[in-house]
Amino acid sequence: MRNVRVYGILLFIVLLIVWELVSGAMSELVLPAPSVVVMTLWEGLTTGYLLPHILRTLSEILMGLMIGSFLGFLVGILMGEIPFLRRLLFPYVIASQAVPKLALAPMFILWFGFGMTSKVVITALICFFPLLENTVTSIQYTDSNKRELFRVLGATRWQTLLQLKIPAGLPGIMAGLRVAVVLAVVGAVVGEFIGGSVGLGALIIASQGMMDTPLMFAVLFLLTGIGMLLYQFVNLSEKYLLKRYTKGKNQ
Amino acid sequence: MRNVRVYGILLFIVLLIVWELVSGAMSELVLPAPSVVVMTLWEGLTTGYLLPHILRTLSEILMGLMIGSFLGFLVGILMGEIPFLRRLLFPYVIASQAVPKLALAPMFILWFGFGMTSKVVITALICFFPLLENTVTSIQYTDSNKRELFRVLGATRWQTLLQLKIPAGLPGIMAGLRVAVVLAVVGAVVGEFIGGSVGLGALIIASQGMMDTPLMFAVLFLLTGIGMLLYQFVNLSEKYLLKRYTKGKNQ
Amino acid sequence: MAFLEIDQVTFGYKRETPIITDVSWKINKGEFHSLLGRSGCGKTTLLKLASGLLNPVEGAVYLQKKKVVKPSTAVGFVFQSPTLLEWKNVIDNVLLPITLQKKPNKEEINRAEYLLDLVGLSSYRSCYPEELSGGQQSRVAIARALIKYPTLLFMDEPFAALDAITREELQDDLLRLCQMEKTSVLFVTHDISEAIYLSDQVALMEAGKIIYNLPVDLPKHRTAEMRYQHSFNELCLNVRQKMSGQEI
Amino acid sequence: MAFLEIDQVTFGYKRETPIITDVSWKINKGEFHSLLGRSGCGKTTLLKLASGLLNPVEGAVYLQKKKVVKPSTAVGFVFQSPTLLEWKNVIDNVLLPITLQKKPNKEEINRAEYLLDLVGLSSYRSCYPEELSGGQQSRVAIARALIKYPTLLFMDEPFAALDAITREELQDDLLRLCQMEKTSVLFVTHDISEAIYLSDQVALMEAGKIIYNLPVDLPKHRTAEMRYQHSFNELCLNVRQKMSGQEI
Amino acid sequence: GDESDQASEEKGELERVRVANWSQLISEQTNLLVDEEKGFFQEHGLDVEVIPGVGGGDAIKNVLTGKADIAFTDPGSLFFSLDQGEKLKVIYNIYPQNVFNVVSLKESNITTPKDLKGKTVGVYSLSSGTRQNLLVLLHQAGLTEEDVEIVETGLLNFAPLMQGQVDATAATDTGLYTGKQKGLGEVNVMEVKDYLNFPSDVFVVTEETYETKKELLTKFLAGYRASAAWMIQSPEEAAELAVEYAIDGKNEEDNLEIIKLRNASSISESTEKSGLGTIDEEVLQEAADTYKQLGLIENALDMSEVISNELIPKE
Ligand SMILES: Nc1ncnc2c1ncn2[C@@H]1O[C@H](COP(=O)(O)OP(=O)(O)OP(=O)(O)O)[C@@H](O)[C@H]1O
Ligand SMILES: Nc1ncnc2c1ncn2[C@@H]1O[C@H](COP(=O)(O)OP(=O)(O)OP(=O)(O)O)[C@@H](O)[C@H]1O
Ligand SMILES: Cc1ncc(C[n+]2csc(CCO)c2C)c(N)n1
Ligand SMILES: [Mg+2]
Ligand SMILES: [Mg+2]
Repeated sequence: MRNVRVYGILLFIVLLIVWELVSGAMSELVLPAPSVVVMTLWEGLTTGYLLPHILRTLSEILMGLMIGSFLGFLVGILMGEIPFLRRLLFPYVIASQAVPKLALAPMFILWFGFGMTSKVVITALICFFPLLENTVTSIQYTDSNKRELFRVLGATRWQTLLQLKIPAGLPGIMAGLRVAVVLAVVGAVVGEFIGGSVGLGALIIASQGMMDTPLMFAVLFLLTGIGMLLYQFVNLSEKYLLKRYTKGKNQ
Repeated sequence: MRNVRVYGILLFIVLLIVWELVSGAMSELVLPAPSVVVMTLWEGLTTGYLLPHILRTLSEILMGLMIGSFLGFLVGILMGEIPFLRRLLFPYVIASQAVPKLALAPMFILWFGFGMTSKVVITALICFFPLLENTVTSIQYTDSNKRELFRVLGATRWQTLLQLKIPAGLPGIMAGLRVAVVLAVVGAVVGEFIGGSVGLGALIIASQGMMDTPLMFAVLFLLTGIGMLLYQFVNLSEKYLLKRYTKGKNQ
Repeated sequence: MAFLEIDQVTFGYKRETPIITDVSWKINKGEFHSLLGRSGCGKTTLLKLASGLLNPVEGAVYLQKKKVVKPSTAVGFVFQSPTLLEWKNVIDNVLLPITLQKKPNKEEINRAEYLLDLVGLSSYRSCYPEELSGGQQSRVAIARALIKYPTLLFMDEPFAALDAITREELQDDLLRLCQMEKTSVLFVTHDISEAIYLSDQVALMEAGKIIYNLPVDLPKHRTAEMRYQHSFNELCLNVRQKMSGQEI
Repeated sequence: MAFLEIDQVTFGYKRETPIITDVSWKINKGEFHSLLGRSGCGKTTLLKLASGLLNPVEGAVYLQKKKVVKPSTAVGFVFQSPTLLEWKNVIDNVLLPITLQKKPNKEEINRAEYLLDLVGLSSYRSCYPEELSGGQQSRVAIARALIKYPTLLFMDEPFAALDAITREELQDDLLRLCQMEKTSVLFVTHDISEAIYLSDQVALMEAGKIIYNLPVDLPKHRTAEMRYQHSFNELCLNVRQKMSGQEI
Repeated sequence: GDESDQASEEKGELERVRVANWSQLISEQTNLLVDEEKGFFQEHGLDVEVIPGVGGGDAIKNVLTGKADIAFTDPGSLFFSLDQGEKLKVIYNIYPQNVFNVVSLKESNITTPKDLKGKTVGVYSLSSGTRQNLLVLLHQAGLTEEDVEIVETGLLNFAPLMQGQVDATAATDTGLYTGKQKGLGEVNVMEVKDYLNFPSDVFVVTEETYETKKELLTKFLAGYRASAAWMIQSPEEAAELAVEYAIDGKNEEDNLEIIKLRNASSISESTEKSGLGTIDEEVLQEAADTYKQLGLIENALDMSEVISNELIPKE
């Protein structure tokens, strides 16, 4: 495993060098050199210029993620448990996902105002689906012997759900959460593309308007960092939660 | 189950009526009445105005979906099987997902031209992740007894993968595909946002420019329809593929 | 009416082929009945019907005069496979029937520990199921079925994975417990002498029907020596011959 | 050197507590050996070590003079639980060891059908595992282990879920097959008479050690009558007493 | 792209010119889109391909990466690129008139830029011309960005105005026309051109293209000027063609009105004097200086180095 880190860093350095070389032959407007981007990033961080934007986007991500994945989990359970609801609601779920949020942005602004709410709503909407789908699937494929056991124990639907279906489906549900967490980053940024003057998304738009590509890339770096942090956080909490599920997992 | 259909249609009608009433009190610019939207849609379909856009977007979706989900599945398998690759590549996977595609428009055009290719690439990129994540997870949690069986049978890694891990992980993988299929719709549209003159995404931008909200909503209706069709298609093929997995599924 | 009454029950997983045809059976309070029969003859299916896990196509099952439509919580069930929850350790698996409803209290935890001790797994209380041997897993499942002082026990080959000695110990323990708590038992086994040793009555199944019914009139208090007595062996042979289709 | 040689093997799932300590054992070509022992004493673990599924911490296992580090394809294994693939029907489950490598040919399909017939499941060839009874599932697993004419068989309580009659039939079939194909077998069971009936040699395990080794010098060709002979019962009693710790 | 390759094969001898547009192919640019029908460029041996984009910055980037030869872009994007050290040339003045405005409802009584103080003003996006021109307008009235609250409203920028979520919104003349069609009532309009009338769009090329492909550019400009003249001459015909060629050309009447507006912004005093496309160095310099004062760009730009009227064919 130490090897991985070494190779990882090596690969990263090689990629940076290739990028540096490629960008040398190109206008900074199109593809800035990584050195320039890192300097811009560093400057933005040390002068505190980026801080309010980061904080804003981060809080939108976290709030949207919390609301969206909670609702996705909840509706996933409802739809997984009640086939009636599944068939009834599924067209609306698909509609909420297949419609590009960017197109609805003006509506969102009208409904939820220019503030954080509309961004949080967009983020939540985007996180919602992977968790929903994975929850529905995961709680449906439970070992039939175990389900029989719970029936024999006279477990109510609620008890079976809580003590069997959810624990047994946890790996799948966590996979959904990992997808959601990364989509949340995009969600918040897309939300900020319209109707925002604070936040990393607004900064991307502003930097595009001023054709300040290095700044834009610095923001993209930041977003990747945020995505990675959140993903790793889910991974760690999964390791903790799923300690006992390693039974089926590769050694 | 017949009941569901009845209630579904009832709910739909109620929603339409509510929408019709709400929109009556609002400018068409903000929220067009569903009747207006449907008429616009009907007109667009019968005059053939929408057809080339639909075809274009549909082919982008299908191509992107095929490439993206195939790659997601493939890389998912590689990353699921080889922890080294997982740890090595995961930062780049996150980066490819956390960065909003819209911000990279000039890059995409630079690398893939302004034709269909860049849209297909964006669609593929977006489909990629849910499938990857679900595949990685699904092929890792295989029943340890079955894995032992395969070891005893002298199965190679490849055989175990093909005949055990993938079949056993199919429900999870299909859940990923269902998410991917719906995201593909958004992906293609977002791809068309970045400089396209054909396709439903381009039409959304144009309709916004014309402030033709009914047209925009007609397009959104179409997108929902496409999303629903694709989702149902995956569902049906899952029913066929997973006939034998119903063991664990609710009766 | 008897404590548990199976009344002309017919059942098939698919409509066309009945697995159980027109089976009737009665178990009185505190009685121990065994079900013998060749593999695939429908023992497990009958047990599931009797417990309400499956519902008969024709006929009905009555528990204390009430028609059984779903499993009752006063019933303990040991499945043919142990079916433990791999995310709970041994003691938590034993306590599962209680934790389903509420936090177990001191007394219930004591009971769980007592039962674990009975099945010889005290030292494994914090192990997880995958760290247990096959026989150990089935013993945990037995302890789990006993935790709530069931008035009726369904046991599907509970001792199949156990060695002769552990098996005999557990047979005696089970008999003692059931007599103490007046538990009625319907017990599936492939071991004829086990059936005779444990039961007040032995039923022999074949192809979905009960073809033979043997009341065992040995002294209620069973002892190890009985196993080697002539009357005991006589009964075993009797069943054995019925099973292989020979007339006595 | 013997066909299979277990040489001073020590193993523990966690480093601290060894489950198998310093076990040595030899099986010659075509010999049938049984392993008896109380539940949890390490029989399954020893079988997994012998087959290469687990690797010993100390010592080594040799198969035909070659050190075993991973399972060989010439070996058949029947696990303690049937472990069938629920997405394949019965015949495909039996054919799995072959379909892993290639499309089965006519001859191999015939073999599968022959084995299914042997275990009495011909009419279930297109059923899926969940439609089988417990005993039927273990019989499918037995057929699967035999499909590739293994030169060495590891069987972990293969007949535990079977009724007395099916069991005896299968015992005879297994003996016949093994003698025909000169298969060596290491067989775990809890049924002492089964061990004696089948084996050339019986090993008794206790707490990770082999504490007793009994060569069975009955005529090579076993018949049903032998089970009731004095010498047979003598051997059974011998093992039984060793197991319960009594000196003879 | 493959499609364009195929297209050029069909047309045989024609020389290909790629124009990077700031938008999709919209009805106000009909003259650029109807070459199949009218042959303005074919006449000069050119096969013009218009590449859609999202904003003037995109157009310039496409030129810088060699994806296109000529950028159809706004002066703001030009200034930003020059500010970053890019070597560019302005070769044609597409719309000498500033088409931007600030619109408010009659009842808000906003008639001069000063009235905007403390108000909420919608812009189309932070990267759009509406914002930059709003800043220019405020600057002329001695106000800064701090004096108003700028919010992004997206493409449907008149909706929040009608709903009262903003007091005023920055738009363009065509946007205002469309808005009025969609039920925008009585409004006050402040036109930016009354304060600083710098061009709305220009053709920009890289210095390299300028040096190496002079002849091609000249031919292109000749073709474009002819097409613009045609659209001024026969707006009705253009409006009809737009139905087929422009993505937003659904309604012929609207097309006509929009084309008329663009026709009006294509001419100015200098174009009357020296022909369509003539670039007025002074206003562009003034605009660049304003951008510097607004802090939008860092460096002082010298427009005389950038502007070239040379390639515009003499009348
Ligand atoms: N995966 C494991 N991790 C830790 N301990 C284990 C594991 N598997 C088995 N053990 C322990 O090793 C000991 C021997 O187990 P093994 O399965 O070999 O017993 P066995 O002789 O086959 O018993 P049985 O007859 O009940 O199947 C047991 O005490 C068990 O608790
Ligand atoms: N879920 C099912 N679907 C269809 N058929 C089934 C199902 N379960 C069992 N069967 C069939 O019903 C018959 C009786 O099965 P059952 O499990 O009751 O047998 P059993 O007497 O318990 O056998 P064993 O001793 O092997 O456990 C078998 O022939 C089996 O194939
Ligand atoms: C007639 C006309 N109307 C609008 C624009 C759009 N626009 C003006 S400035 C700017 C910001 C840079 O992208 C944009 C998008 C234009 N160019 N020409
Ligand atoms: Mg059974
Ligand atoms: Mg074992």
